[in-house]
Amino acid sequence: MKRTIPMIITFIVGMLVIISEFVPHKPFGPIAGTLENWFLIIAGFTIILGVLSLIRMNSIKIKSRAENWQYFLAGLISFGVMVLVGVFWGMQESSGILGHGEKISAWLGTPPTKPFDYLFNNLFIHLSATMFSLLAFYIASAAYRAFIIRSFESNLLMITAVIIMLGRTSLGTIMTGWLPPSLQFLHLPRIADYIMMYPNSAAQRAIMISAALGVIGSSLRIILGIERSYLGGGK
Amino acid sequence: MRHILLIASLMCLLTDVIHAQTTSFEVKDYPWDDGKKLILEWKIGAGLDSLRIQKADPEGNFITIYDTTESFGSIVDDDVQPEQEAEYLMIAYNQSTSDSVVVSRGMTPLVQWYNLQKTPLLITMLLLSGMILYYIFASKRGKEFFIRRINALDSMEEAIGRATEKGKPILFVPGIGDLDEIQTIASLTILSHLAYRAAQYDADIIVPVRFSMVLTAAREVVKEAYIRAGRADAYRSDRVFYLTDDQFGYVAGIDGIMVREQPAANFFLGSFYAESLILAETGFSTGAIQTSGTANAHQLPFFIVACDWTLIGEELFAASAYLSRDAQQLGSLKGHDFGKILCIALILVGAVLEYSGIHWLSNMFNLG
Amino acid sequence: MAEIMTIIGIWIGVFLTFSIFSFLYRDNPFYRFAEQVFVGLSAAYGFIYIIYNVLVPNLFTPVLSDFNQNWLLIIPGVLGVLMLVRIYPPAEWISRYPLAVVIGTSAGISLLFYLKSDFMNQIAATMINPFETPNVSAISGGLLIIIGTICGVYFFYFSKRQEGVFAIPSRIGIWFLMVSFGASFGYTVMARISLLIGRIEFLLTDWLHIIK
Amino acid sequence: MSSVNTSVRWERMILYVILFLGVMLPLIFHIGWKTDVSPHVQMVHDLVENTPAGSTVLISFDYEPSTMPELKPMALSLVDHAWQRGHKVIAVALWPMGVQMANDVFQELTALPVTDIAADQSSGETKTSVASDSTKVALSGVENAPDSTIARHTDKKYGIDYVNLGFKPGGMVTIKAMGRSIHETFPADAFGTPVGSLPIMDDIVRLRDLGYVMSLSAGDPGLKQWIMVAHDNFKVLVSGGTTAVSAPGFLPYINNRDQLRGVMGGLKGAAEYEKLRGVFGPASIKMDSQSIAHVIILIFIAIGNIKAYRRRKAQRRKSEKA
Repeated sequence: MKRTIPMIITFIVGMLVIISEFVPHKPFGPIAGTLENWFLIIAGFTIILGVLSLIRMNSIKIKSRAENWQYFLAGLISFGVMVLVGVFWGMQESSGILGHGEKISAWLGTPPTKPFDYLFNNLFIHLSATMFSLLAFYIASAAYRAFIIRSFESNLLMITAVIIMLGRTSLGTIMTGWLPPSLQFLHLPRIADYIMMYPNSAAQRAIMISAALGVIGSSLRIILGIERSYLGGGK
Repeated sequence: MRHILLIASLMCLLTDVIHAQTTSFEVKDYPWDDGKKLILEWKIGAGLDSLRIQKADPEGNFITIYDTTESFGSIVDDDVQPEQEAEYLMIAYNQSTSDSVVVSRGMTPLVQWYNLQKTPLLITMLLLSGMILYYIFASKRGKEFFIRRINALDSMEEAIGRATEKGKPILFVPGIGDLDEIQTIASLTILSHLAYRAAQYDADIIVPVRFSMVLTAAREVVKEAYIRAGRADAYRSDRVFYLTDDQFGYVAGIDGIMVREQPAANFFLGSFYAESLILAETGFSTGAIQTSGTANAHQLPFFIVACDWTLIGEELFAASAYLSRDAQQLGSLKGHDFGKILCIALILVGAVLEYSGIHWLSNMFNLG
Repeated sequence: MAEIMTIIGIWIGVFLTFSIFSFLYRDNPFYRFAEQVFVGLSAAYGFIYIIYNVLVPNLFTPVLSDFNQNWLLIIPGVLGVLMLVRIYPPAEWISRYPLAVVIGTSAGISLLFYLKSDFMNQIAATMINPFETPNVSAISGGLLIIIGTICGVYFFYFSKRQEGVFAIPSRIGIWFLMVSFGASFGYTVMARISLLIGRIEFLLTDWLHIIK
Repeated sequence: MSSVNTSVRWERMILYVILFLGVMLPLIFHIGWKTDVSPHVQMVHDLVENTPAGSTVLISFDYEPSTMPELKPMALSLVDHAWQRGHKVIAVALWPMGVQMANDVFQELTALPVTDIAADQSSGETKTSVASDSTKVALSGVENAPDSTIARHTDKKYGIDYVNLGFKPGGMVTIKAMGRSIHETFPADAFGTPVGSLPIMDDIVRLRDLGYVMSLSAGDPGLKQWIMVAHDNFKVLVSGGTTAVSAPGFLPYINNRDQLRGVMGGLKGAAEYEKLRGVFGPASIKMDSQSIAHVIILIFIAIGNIKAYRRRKAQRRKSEKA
């Protein structure tokens, strides 16, 4: 009951999707589309679980005065404020339970900005973009640390990376742009393009094909109920 | 004026009658399809040299969809709605004399029970699935399959051991994909194995997740692993928790966990994007043993550069079979290998055929 | 007032930008604060977003405005609610029903899509005749594609000990993979630097007004 | 592997500071290095160039603020080019924040504040738009500002020349639904106006009716899903731009199946597109910073190797002595 029925459901649903690919006739044809829409709605409800988990985690830490509990309080407050202004005045063009909040929006910016969008534009965007931009530093330090001449394979990785780095900016053009037409194939941007287009494509394709087999096999096992760890235990 | 018009139209009618005897226009249903195609066939009679086919749009205005001077032929209209009548006008005319014949036809495309065009897909699917199933059942019957060493996986146990020795937690990140991503499910299967080991060793395992549905599944997996290890009492649901749906918010949170909880072993397995290097570099700076794996090819270089062990592409899917040595999963893996041999053979045969100017095989596989 | 709020907004942005950057040096109170604010805000954003952009237009509006046409949507609605019974541990197992629907759908769709796009289409794209053009680089490239793809796929062949002759294609496959990884790495450097450019642009333009 | 020690940390800090300065300075003092155009960007350009005027095209904004530096210049170029060629542009988003990204681009190109896009709608419905007329007048006056390098299209009307249909979650699923009916998938635009009342949507029923689909994609769902569904299932021409990081992954799709009609990768791709159009735009300016940063990283790789070589030599000497 706890595990067998879900397995049967998975089987039926999975088979229906596959059958609908080949059987366009009603009732099969539209089934996949319907199920796809259902996925969105179920996933939409589930976010409540995540939110509850987040609130619970933070509350526990604050209540027990765990190390760094003040920061979790800040997190909880940020969450609460953003949810409240979103519920009250909505976001962008969606209205909240108190309407659009024209007054407060006009107060927050020109053009008028809803509180939710104000938080989004001035806090969220910067946090997100800065977090992402840390990668510029990390990629530099990773290259510095790891691109050391060692084995043949690691040298291949390093040399290709250097060629592409040169070839993909104005540098490559400057360094090899003077080459006579007969040696044009040594032009760095050209070498970079060649690597990207052929050996790189081949390897990417190999990874895609074999990973696709992995996905096909896993999907098949899931549909047939062989792979069921995600359902947990119990009968 | 009126007389001239009358005579002109009478003449038109007369020529119509003459030409119509030989001019024909038929609309047929495209056989074995999903009701999205119709076949239009025409023949232009004597004295006429051009043809225009018009089709009614939803408002009923006729719009030209085809122009030709060929005297007979057929086209496929693949722009029709299943079980909704499509109306056509064929206008056959003579460019110099402006004689014309107009024929109107309507047809409702039928939706059949089988889409013949998808046969290559069906055959490939049945062949692959059949082989995978064959090997699964062979394996179940006791046939043993060899599986070559995958170093990254051998090191996992060691990593857990190290974490236990140091009394530090293990961090498991199941990627940033939702449950509709098979990589995420493959990752959870590995988590099942790792959580089982962690439970046995009494090591603390932390699983922050990005999506609520993954949270649900991950909790099931970890809980079940603890029960299986006979340590149901040690399971703590608050160690499997949701951070946020946002990609970089999630990463910021995990970074915080890595620098504060100082896990001794990090596992980044699943679908990863730009965050791969942020996670791997931060993990490196805390000195943890890092095992990573993803099928997203463009993130692999960062894992390879910054982690101790990396599962490349399909190795991620092979991992659960490798770790559990479960007969059915090993059989399935053997089935994938059959797919690889099939793929290599097809590419070779296909390339040779292409070289010889024969294109049917590549066309058959081209579904795009 | 609006101008002041805009300026305050920029200063908050600058503060948070530097707080996150400070993590490069080491973990510190500023980063901890920014991190938790980030997690909180983004979770709230996702939550509010889903309500306004998924649940309202895809479920509530259609069901409430035209029940007869959309009554079927009650089913995913109920399944969604069943997902929530996890809050009450003894009934946790009920959530496996909606989970089963979700995973069954994903598995079916993934199987078909990967079979088509990443398996069959990629194989078809590799069935090429390298000698179609007289261009040396295209011929060598075409051959590399065929050899690289075959050896790369062979590298992932698990059920055979890759020794002796059998190790050769696998080895070549690794070379191709390594070249590809190097290429991705080199290529990515660009993208990452552009992100930093974007951040510095914000600091120089919106905050310091040094550049336009 | 032990925790990174102090000297290594200082080394890293120096690298970080130099990198920061190396990126910042060229933004203030332009250098003006030139770029080569790669065939893949040429393909994207040709697709837009050769699509007949009057076609309706779709641009999917599948990115968020974090990848704006790379993808926004592409979006600006694409919309600008499409409008110049007389295409009508439908914007959709597979990422929640893509809606704002699209508004942002339209706003910049039409010189209208975002909230006025809604007010500008020809549908004439009463809307609770929060825009005031004064801002509209003030901002529409900045057309052809002397410092701008991309044309201003103040004549473009919302609902006729362009529309922002907003975000739908679901990725592949959503695209599949659009293949059947865009009207059913997006019953209303991003501002809540029924799609049926927008003139631009009159001739457009489903993906097949579009001239081409472009995805500006920062990950999944994005360009890959558009290829898999819009091209593979519905045979629409698909092209687009991605972050530099994902671009190599898309090259296999540029094949004789025409799964993908060219791709712009990162800032370089955007700069190349600007070059093809003869524009010195935002991407071209940033390319200099980019090149300097690459030099810095290459120098550091060299230093790293010299250090490693010395260390190895020292170790060898030590073991010889021992």
